Amino acid sequence: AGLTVGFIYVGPKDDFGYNQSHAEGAAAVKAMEGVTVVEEEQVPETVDVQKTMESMIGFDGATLVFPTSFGYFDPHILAVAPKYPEVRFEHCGGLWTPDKPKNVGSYFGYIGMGQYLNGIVAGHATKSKKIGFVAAKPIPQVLLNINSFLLGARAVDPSITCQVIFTGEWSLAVKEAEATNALADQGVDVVTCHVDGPKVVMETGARRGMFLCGYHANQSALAPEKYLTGAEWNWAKVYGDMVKTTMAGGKIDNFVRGGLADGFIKMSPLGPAVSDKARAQFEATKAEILKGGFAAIKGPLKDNKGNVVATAGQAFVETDVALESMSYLVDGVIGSTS
Amino acid sequence: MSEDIGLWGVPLAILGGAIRVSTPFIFVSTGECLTERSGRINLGLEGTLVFGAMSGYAVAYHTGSPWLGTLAAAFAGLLFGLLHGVLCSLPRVNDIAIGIALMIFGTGLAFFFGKPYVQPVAPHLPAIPLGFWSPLPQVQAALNVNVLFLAGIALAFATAWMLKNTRIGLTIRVAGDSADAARALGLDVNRVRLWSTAAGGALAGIGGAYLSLYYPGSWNEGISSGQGLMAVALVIFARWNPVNCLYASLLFGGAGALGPALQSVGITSGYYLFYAAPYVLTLGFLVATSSRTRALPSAPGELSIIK
Amino acid sequence: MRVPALDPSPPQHAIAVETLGMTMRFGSFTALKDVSIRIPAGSFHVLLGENGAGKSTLVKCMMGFYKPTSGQMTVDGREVAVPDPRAAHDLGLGMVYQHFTLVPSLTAAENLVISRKDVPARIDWERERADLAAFMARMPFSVPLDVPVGRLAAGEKQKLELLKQLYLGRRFLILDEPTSVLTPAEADELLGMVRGLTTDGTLTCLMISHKFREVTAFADEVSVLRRGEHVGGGKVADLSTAEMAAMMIGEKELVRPAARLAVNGKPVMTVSGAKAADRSGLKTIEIGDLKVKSGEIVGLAGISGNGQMELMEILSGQRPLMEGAIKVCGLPFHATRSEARQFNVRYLPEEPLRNACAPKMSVAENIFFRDFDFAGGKPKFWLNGRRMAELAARLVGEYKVKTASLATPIAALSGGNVQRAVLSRELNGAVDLLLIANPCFGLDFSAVAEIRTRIMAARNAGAAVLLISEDLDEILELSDRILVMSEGRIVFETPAAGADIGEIGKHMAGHH
Amino acid sequence: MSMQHAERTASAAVRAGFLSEATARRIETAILPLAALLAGMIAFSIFLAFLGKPPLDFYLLVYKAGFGTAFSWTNTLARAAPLLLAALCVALPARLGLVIIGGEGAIVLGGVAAGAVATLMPGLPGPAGILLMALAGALVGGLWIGGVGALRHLRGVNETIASLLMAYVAIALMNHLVEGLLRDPASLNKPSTAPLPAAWRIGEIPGLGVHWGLAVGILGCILSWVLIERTTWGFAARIVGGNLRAARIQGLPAGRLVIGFTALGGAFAGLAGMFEVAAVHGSANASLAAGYGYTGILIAFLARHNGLAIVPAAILLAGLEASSGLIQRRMALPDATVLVLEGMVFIAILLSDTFQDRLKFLSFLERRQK
Ligand SMILES: Nc1ncnc2c1ncn2[C@@H]1O[C@H](COP(=O)(O)OP(=O)(O)OP(=O)(O)O)[C@@H](O)[C@H]1O
Ligand SMILES: Nc1ncnc2c1ncn2[C@@H]1O[C@H](COP(=O)(O)OP(=O)(O)OP(=O)(O)O)[C@@H](O)[C@H]1O
Ligand SMILES: [Mg+2]
Ligand SMILES: [Mg+2]
Repeated sequence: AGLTVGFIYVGPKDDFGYNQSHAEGAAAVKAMEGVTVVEEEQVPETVDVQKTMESMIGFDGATLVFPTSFGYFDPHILAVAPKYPEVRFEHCGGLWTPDKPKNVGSYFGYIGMGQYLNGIVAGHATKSKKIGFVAAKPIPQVLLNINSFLLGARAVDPSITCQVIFTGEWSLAVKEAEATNALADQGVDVVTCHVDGPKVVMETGARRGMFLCGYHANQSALAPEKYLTGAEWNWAKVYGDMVKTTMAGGKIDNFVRGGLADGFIKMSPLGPAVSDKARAQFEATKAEILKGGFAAIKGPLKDNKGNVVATAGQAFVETDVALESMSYLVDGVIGSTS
Repeated sequence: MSEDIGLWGVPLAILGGAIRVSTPFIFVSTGECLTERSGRINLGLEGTLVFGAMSGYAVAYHTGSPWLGTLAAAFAGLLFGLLHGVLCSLPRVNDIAIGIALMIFGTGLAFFFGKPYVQPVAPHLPAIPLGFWSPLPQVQAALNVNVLFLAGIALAFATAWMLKNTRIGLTIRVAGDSADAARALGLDVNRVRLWSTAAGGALAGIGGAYLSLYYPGSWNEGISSGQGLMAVALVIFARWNPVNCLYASLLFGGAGALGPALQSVGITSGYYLFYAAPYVLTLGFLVATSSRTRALPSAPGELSIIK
Repeated sequence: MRVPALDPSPPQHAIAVETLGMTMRFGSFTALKDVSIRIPAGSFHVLLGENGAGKSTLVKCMMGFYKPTSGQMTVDGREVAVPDPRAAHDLGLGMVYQHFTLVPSLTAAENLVISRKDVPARIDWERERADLAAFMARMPFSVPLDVPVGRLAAGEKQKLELLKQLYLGRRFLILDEPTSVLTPAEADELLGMVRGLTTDGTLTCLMISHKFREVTAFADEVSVLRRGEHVGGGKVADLSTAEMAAMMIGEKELVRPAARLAVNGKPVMTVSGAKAADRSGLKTIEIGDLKVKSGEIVGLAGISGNGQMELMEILSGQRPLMEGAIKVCGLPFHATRSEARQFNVRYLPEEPLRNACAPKMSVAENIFFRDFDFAGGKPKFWLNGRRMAELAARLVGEYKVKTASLATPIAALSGGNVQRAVLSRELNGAVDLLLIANPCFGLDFSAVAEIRTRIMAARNAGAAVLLISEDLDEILELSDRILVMSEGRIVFETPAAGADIGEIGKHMAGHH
Repeated sequence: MSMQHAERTASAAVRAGFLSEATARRIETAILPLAALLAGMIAFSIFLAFLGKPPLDFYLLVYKAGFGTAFSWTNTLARAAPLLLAALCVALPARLGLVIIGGEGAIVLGGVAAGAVATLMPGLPGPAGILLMALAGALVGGLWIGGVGALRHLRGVNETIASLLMAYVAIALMNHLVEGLLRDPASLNKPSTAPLPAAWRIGEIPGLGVHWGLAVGILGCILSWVLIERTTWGFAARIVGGNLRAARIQGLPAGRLVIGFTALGGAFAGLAGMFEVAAVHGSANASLAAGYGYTGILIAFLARHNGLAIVPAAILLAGLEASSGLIQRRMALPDATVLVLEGMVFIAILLSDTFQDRLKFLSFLERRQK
């Protein structure tokens, strides 16, 4: 018997970013024997997504659904899942807790580690000792990325600072370009981002002569000379595993997390601009992360308002769930969370 | 070696933003100015702009020439303008509502046909490095000026000159100020408006091409954040004067750069409110200069929106 | 050498025009039936007829706006085809419309240049200006060239219209009620100029007019149309006004204004020390003292644009007062709906379709405007459709409003019938104060007579009436007392009986 | 005697004419939009056929996913619920001659107001909380759009442009509040106001699977129709919309009517936002800006600003949007397909205005009357 899997995206599935990374995962699933994939893009986080899930279940017979946007979880998946106990809902980024429906699972990857590695390469590349981050909204996932990026760079040179600019929206081309330009004007010479589609930031940054660290997917094609590396999702592996488990009659864990070692995330191949020194430190750190138990956030560490976030000896390893509710920017990041 | 320019970054960013962000506003508002001076309003330019961005990008990608792309965008805009013009020339058809419909239609078509062009990279329009004299990379970047920006400035002045000193210009003003008078002169008012709307559409198409082919320089469904609609508001703001449209566009572009620039120098809280600054500014200006008893000064007499 | 401003191809002298068997049908309706009229070169010819008689249709056929169903036209004896207005212009035919066709935001110079057929793609203003100056020097009168036309006075605009035709080289001019917006003096000046141009052989003129005074003073000949047919005409010298009127109306009986009964009343409305901004916002309207008594018609004369319309707006509560007060029956009055109801104040503004009706709403609904929210002495919340239909049916019958049905949009009615419908609404029930502006503008004889009768009847029933009108004849016919308004002030007052028209005209024209 | 008799028969005839013509007009106003709808669909069929997609399959899918099954109806009606109220925000002011396109702002702020109430006084019992949220949503929405009306009336500011600008400002304000002052610290990756107490959540209409916002929306449409067509206030508003000058001369309080009706429209939109919060999201967050305000414009014009016609128009459009997903999945058409269809239908509807009063059967009826 075949398995029908539904994928739901919040934006266009070829955005060079978040949605594309998931769509690539879906494409890998599609290639599997006995699996039918149904997809829907541009589904807003309203009653629309509830009805889309139900429609995929009712009309297409989907029994495994991946609503991939964070905003789908509460209340939408939580509202629909109890009505369809035989269907499995797998949500990206949410925090499943045992009080949530049993047929719901949440998965995510420790992509902060990827940004930490980005930071290391950036720390070697920067001459101005200023690196930059174009971010959508000050939410924990984004804050963790920003902090990891800076801390990676500071592992190279503790005097480096990171300038962050929030655009306020997940996808807003002109504002992302303006933000990148504003960073360049301040002397920032390496930039990364956390918005849905990094294409604009990458292209604008390249035009301003900045080095680039990618996010979500591999953007090296946009500016091969300037692209250092990037933190990419590897949903093909994650989804492939989940579909395999389901087809074999097994049960996916309700709470799934994974990092570099688990193949949840990967790094873009290092670009031509990466120095040998940088390459060495990048590889060394990566090896350490692959061993597991790595902590980017470790004491003594203050946030950029002077509050202690980690005392000496305290370390938040990548798997620490506390990181998923981060609310601060660490010392050295210029920007504020509100 | 880049230098730290600190707070100077803010005015510089505003200048740079004015140059970078204003171009679509200049084209759309100058075009809309022409349309409104002929007595018709086209709220559908948002759709035209988006379609122009898509078609320009697609053609530039396929032909490898951003100029052909720009031309294609202008042509697509022309077609949308003609469609608006034809629809509105029918009796009892409301131009504001048709504009809203065409906004939906144009955006829909652009998204429909634009799917395959989100990924590919099309060649960009070239820029002229007018900041070569400065040692500061920031100044160089701010003054890295696109040809279309210069063309936009020329366009605004040329349009103003045309409205005063040419037969076509006077004809447009006659049609916009008094349809009866125009008919008495033997002018076909509908035809004048049709071509004025078409011209406005073509310019809006170029504005769209600037978005996708220069800044931010890629095609995706979020490429326009309402520039087409705002440009229509700017025309009222600019009192139907093309040169004022230019200034208003520069102001609006500069105000749009304020938010990111302030964040970049560490003024970070309340950025949503900074982002809303251009809208508040425009609204405030409208409120301050409107009057309950007078029509807006220098408004074309035939314009439905001010009647 | 450059072509001078005057196009050389049309003739430089007055031309003769003749229509032969001109017929025009709109569907099954015949607007013009076999009309033949001859207008010799250099003559001043007037076309008379009731509203809807076909006058405009005839001249539109001549100018090529309509293609006549049958019939020919000759110019200077040669048969010509006039498929469109351009062809008429090429023959030297021109037309001045009842409403201005100048573009308000353009200057006089721009208006003249753009009206020319051969405007170059790029306009060389220096040269044009020199040409215009030369042209003006040849004309018997001039207007300022660099002011937007919107700021010119009505008389100057009409002069500019005339200048425009001459500038364009027209030698046969059709004037469609050209004086309706002018003072008698301005009208005389303008028509005098036209007359001068016809007698010296520069121009032939065909004028549409409803004013016998102008016909007798300036015209050589008249032609009269009735229901699309040419029913007579001849030399003005041979015809009396009574004969002309008889030709126009046929055997229809005219409603004569009701006799003026002596009613001696107490003041109903007083305006004292009132001050308000005018439309431009630059000048003020100041009404020191204005009283209207019951059983009295106060006629307020004045040239349009001297503050009469602002006064009407003040009285109807649409223009705020800066100083002073309006009192009705001794109590302060702000023209709210409840006050208007309490004191039985009614309004009949000019151009009722534009000012007193909702054009797309039905006749019944429009007639219901005054009563919809109040019945039996109580305000109503629910709309009563039956009450509306009954009221409308009664008033449409009483006032003989011609309408296809009560559900017809009022915009589909003819001007006179809109006027009747509004009048029926405003005169229904008790009326203590009636404020009227230009009630008969553009209406024909019988409609005018009937409306004036109704106004007089209201007065005789004890209403206080303020009649603001640009038509001096109307004021003289109806008023008990005449006021003249000029530059925002009331500058003259005289009892109607024995009023001196010259004196009134002088004050209207601002000589006081 | 005979005169009176003649008059009476005359008025009776006129009244008979009134009835038949009124009926004819009513038939026309019903038939025209339907014909236009059909024309728009045919134009879209040609578009599809041109792209090599079978139009029939498309409409069958629209039927199936929008109206074909019980679930389809639930889907459609759930989407229609906010649209009904959003459309009223356009339709009511339109009857006074105002084109308001910024209803989105009122929806968003109405939702924020509801969320704020829940944040500020979560201790209240359920019914009181719901009532308070509804009041707050309606009040804020009403003030927002009423403000547009006031600007129009007091300052002569064009309402179309002003409402548009204010919608941008409203969304910025919402984001600012939801991510700042009103943010629930526990709302991690989706900045939101505090979750509503369970008792404050608005449930579903039994047996329908759609929240009570639908019923309130339909009720709002009916009440709006009654208000406009059957009350003296509505009549006064129609006079203002028909001709402001005439309304002023009649001493009608044009300003109060303009501000009142725009505020009422805004209040409906604010309620739509409140239902989104109380029945769908459970808190106020950025998802409130979902574009319902803009779809509402389309619906209002489709319904010719007639409250009763808004109900079928909203259901039609909601059905179309409900089918968008299945069309994406089954026909490999992009999500924008429905947008193109909406654009075409909208244009066709507006175009039909030009045929008003020109339908042949109208004059035929009239002639038969005589
Ligand atoms: N385009 C038209 N279609 C149908 N009927 C028309 C048209 N133009 C004029 N008519 C009718 O023809 C008749 C003659 O109209 P015309 O305008 O020539 O009258 P007129 O003598 O100029 O009246 P007025 O003094 O009011 O200007 C009128 O009954 C009018 O209703
Ligand atoms: N918008 C319209 N729709 C339909 N019919 C119209 C419209 N406007 C005018 N008509 C018709 O055209 C004819 C001419 O109108 P017009 O106002 O010129 O009448 P008129 O001959 O001047 O009559 P009156 O003396 O009553 O003013 C009338 O019969 C009128 O019913
Ligand atoms: Mg006429
Ligand atoms: Mg008439």
